[in-house]
Amino acid sequence: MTMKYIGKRVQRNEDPRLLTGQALFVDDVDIPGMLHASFLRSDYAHARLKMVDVSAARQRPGVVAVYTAEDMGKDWKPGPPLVSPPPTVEDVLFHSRTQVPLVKDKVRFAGEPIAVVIADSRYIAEDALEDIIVDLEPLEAVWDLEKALQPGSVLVHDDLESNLAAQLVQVKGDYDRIRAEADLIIKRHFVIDRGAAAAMENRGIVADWDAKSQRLTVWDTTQAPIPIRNGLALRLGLSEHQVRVIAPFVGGGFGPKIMMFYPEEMLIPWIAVKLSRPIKWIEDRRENFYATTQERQQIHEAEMALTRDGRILGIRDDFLHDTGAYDPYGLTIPINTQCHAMGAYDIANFYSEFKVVFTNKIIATPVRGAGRPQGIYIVERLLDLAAKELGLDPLEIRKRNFIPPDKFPYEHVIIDQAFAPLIFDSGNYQSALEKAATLIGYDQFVQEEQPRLRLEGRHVGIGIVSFVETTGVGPYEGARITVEANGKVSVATGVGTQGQGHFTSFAQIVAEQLGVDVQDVHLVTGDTAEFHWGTGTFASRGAVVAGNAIHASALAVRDKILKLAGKVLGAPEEELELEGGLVRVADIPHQSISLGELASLANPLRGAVEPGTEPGLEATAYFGPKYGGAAFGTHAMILEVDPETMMVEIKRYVVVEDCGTVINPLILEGQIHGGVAMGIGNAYYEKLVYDENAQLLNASLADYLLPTATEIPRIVVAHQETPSPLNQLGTKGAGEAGTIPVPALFAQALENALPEFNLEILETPFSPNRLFELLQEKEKSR
Amino acid sequence: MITTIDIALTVNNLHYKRNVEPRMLLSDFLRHELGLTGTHVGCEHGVCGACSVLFDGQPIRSCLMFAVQADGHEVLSIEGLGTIDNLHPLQESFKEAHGLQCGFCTSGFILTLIPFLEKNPDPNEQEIRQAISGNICRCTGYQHIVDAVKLAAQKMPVIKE
Amino acid sequence: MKIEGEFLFHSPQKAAWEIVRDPEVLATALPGTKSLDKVGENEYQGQMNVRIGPVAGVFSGILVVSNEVPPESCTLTVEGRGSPGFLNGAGNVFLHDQGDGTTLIKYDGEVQIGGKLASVGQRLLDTASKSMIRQGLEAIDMALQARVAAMSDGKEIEYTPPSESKFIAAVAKDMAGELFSSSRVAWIVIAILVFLAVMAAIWIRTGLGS
Amino acid sequence: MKPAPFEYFAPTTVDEALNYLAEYGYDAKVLAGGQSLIPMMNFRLAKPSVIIDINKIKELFYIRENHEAGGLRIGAMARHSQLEHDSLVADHAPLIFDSMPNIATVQVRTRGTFGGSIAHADPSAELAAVSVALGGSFLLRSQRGERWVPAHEFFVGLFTTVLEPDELLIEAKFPPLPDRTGCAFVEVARRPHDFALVGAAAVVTMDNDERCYRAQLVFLSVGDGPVAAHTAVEMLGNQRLTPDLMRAVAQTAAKLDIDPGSDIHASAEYRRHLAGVLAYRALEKAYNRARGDG
Repeated sequence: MTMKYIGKRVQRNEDPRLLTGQALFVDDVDIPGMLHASFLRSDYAHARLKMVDVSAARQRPGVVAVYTAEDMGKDWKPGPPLVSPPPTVEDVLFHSRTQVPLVKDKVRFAGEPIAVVIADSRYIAEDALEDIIVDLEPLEAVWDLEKALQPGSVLVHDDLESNLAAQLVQVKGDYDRIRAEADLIIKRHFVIDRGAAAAMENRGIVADWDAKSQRLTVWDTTQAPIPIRNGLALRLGLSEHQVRVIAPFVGGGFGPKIMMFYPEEMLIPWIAVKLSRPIKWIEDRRENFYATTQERQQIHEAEMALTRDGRILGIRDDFLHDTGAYDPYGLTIPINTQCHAMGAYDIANFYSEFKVVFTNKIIATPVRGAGRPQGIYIVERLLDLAAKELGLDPLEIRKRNFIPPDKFPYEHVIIDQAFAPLIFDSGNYQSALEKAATLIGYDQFVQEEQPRLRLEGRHVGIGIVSFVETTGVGPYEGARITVEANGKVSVATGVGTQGQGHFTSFAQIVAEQLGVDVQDVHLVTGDTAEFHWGTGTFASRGAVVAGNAIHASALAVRDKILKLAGKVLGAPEEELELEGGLVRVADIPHQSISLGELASLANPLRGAVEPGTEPGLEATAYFGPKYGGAAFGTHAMILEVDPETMMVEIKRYVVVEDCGTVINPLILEGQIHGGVAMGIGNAYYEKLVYDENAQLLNASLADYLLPTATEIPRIVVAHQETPSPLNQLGTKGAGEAGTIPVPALFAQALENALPEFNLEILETPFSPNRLFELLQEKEKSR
Repeated sequence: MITTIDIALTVNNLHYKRNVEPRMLLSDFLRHELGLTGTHVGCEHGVCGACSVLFDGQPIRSCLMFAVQADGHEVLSIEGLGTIDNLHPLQESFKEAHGLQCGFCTSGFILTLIPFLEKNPDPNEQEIRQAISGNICRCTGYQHIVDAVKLAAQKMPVIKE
Repeated sequence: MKIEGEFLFHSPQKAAWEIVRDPEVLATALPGTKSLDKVGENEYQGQMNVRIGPVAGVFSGILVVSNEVPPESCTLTVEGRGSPGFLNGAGNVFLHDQGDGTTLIKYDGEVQIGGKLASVGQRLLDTASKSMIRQGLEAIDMALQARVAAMSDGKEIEYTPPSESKFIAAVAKDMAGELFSSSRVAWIVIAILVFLAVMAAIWIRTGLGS
Repeated sequence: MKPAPFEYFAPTTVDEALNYLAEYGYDAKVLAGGQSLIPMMNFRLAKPSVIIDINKIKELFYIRENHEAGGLRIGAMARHSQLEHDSLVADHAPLIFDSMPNIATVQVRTRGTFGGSIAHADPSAELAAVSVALGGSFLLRSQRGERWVPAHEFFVGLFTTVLEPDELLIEAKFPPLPDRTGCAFVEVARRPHDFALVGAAAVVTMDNDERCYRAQLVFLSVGDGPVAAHTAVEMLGNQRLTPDLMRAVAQTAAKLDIDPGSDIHASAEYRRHLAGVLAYRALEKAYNRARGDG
């Protein structure tokens, strides 16, 4: 079927507002009488709170209130768990310990809030923080994942026997048996470190309690406004209809903005009700490093068993996952890691066991990629090392192991993050790899360019890596579509948007069915007053789950339009077509009626609506996927390293992406570019450095290095479309894909650039300093 | 007792007189005193570039200036460029090339690029990347921003004529 | 952060011991010290003004002396706090009589630094702490020499510590100089010095121009 | 991240500024470009009780030829954005010109000033190292009088200079470069606008016999201020600059002349290694330029 709007490079509806400074972000909310909050946060990562004295702060002119845990009385409660452990797995061990609004007895990570000041301005609130006297008795910090699990380790949660937060084994086939038969075992220790999502907009929340109407309005930089509303209502003892949560324009999410409840998210509305005053809290950049969740730290002991011709027999992966001080997000990240540690390959035997560890670090919750980059790193690195060992080309070893196109849907036996069986719905991995190899000029580079440049003394290397990404998980999303009397179409959905272009891609889906201009589809998202069923934007699910809900709802509206128009125009429905905002009889162009007129007819002021029908051209529909679709692709890069300075420059970058049906290639490419840029950060620039006291040592953008335009190369993106059989649109998610394979790719290319050193890169993020150290070790061992 | 100072300045061609505390950052002044919330604050230590505005025609970080220092000077913020119905060609190019996603960093990029394009009407890719290296974007990977600048460079002379 | 090193005091072991062991005496030698009070048998509490370039603040600290083996060694534990962060340290100090009227002081210890200082001041921390420790020790050595001279004359001790500004300048000057082997004295010195050091480290890239 | 309160003065003449400095001394901070000071204030690491803003002192904004002695004079408030586009700077102090693109970002260069950078004395400051390498000197003035201080004596340590609390940096002057002189500035940073992991500035003057008549090699980011490689540079005296000699000089500089610290971006060992690499690159480039090849 040819499509008119879907698949087109449509410019975005939301841009004019954003481009002129007219889009509302949370910090732009200004309400008369609004007060400002600032938090006193612990400098220590682990300490007993002995005393807080806020009396001087309360005396400061301009300070309206100061709260500590004690002041909250019985309203002080730890936050609810966001995701529970999988009920479908036997023997899962899981200790749920969730974040607290303000520290009561013990500080568990540096940055945990101890007190909050409410004042006339943020300036004064910060002044008052300096008036607060806190007596903290420092405790030894739990920092090292391996040491944390040793008997006798200091405990993050004193009521537990150890720092083990959770443990889960997933098995496919019989790895031990196959291991004994293997020709080659590649076994390595991998260390993956933490990074920050670092959205350009920090978090923020404004809460306004209208005592007269008994309604609470909250503007929140959340990726999940509906669950926030429901949770706030529950916590504050209000009906859900008394609470309205608006996620207006949000300046980037990347995962952490779905954590809930952050202490501030609970406290600010609570205080607004207490004081009957609007309260604003805007996280500053330093706080963002301490108060917003992070991800990625894992330590893997992984091995791959192969035949001598490079066929993978099985993988075993034992790993530790750092959840930080609390584990509100359940097992999502480590399960994702498990689900991606077999990559795009047909692997019959798999054993994966993880232990989740409590440490005195900031809570870990998904950051773009959410455990997937770690899994892909493991499998792709093991494969590279095996290829070297077997003298195989990296392309060849991958081709020998891909899941072939005729094996889909491919069942993995283990479960995914949504606790559903891990099934890859559709794919054509080899063609993506070949396309990427062609685009980057793999053969020519290896055969001609690289040898020539090496003769000139230049160190250039190439890498090529395949990946899969499970996307678009449930539970469900919904949407309501209404054709208005002016002929325009309004769409309400709950997911919220942080730059993914939903205002446009969703409009395209509607336009496709209703034959209206994309610009005439007005989308409201992220406002619980408009639509209040659903979860949020995460796990690369917006376009899949909300997209298909919108599609279903558009089909239902289309149906209503056709029925009514058929009557009005006196023509059979199948002869009607929707185009240009009109319904017309095919081949008789003048016999038509506009959607606006039809909408008026569907909502008459007089007369009677037929029994069993609904007024208006409106429909609400929901979509919940059985399981998520598996997007996939191949990335390739060429880089050059200066082995004197250790500086690396990426020269060429190619992405072949397959996320099923493409709704808007322009937006998709943007998602991929951004993902790759973040992946390059993960690979080479962005590492959160903690010391042995669990102190974060680079909590500023001066020391936490976000790539800028000079570090990111031009990225060539090619699309391949293998539609998902799981939904009508055939879409799979794409939001995280760009990020996932980059660290593995970077490692491969860098090793390839320095053949004389026979480097093995088994860690990420990497850095020039680490390259220097590794090269020094090589020199010494020579 | 907090002392305040009278200042008079021009923002987006409008004259303002205000009385401010010396410590108020120019970024906060624009956003919260003048209600020009199109200037965004991303780091307040001069790295991210989101708060960039033009100060006497040159790009600056508005988080690294006090409002009192703007006394007698001229500021251009994003609100002073194009309007929703009449975008500046550079804004138009950002839209066409999909040079923005969440849009939070965008005004900083656009304002930084205005004087750059005036000085460099036909920039190459490397020059563009250099020019925007003081602005961080977490969404786009910069490529579509670079494309937007190239597009704008083609458009702007036409507009000037 | 590990700190270790050595430094030569131009005084006999006993005099060196006295100053190391007696924080009150020590306080007189260190510029910026606002107060130092004995609060227990081996416990002292003090406040110090610290300033490096634009960074300035008041820090308060507790010093505990233990494992004393006069006049040879002791263990010093320090806990310091100020608005930009905190510092905890524990270390051992050894005084070796060189037999020529000088005393070699050796120190080793572990310092934990946290808060703002640690989180945004990494760039120059190492550099700064080296410099500060050395300068602190030099200040003490000067005080020691003054004490020794005064005592041998049977006079009152007349020693004025360098002014805060001189000290800071001196501290800063150190670095590029000859290879040094700093030394270690009382932990309060080290502790507070490192504190300073870290403050100094604070820096944020934006460029220049103050 | 909002600054603590302070008292604010914006003098319009140097004399007025000196009055304030005399009155407030240590309690005051001079606000030049503010691109280092204000972030520190936003973090509340710096909380000066008085700010003396010298941005309204018109007499400090200039870049001039030094008509009496030759060379260049730069007013304390000359902004980076002026320096990077000024042909006088390019002609008379090409080393300054070369180093400019390495300094921060375009927005920071709009505000940042020559004098501010010098007085702030960050060990990673390009202009500090370059000033030492060029044999520049600084004019300091207070109500007590004024004095010229050579750059190599001006920087005494981390964020610390010989400036007394009542003194203001007024001007920098740079002597003319002799014929057959080449300059080069190189640095390595994670991102181009970041603080350098290490940087090196070299100035080489050749005599008519193709031997080195005079040379300077100054590092940044390897100590608590700009660090001149005295020991290494002595090896160049009256020598022909062969690649082997330059390599040996670079290695000596890295080994003996510096004592770099470690931080989260680079260990002391890596910095030392980089210093050796960059010293060679700077010398080679400067030498080639001195011979008119570069």
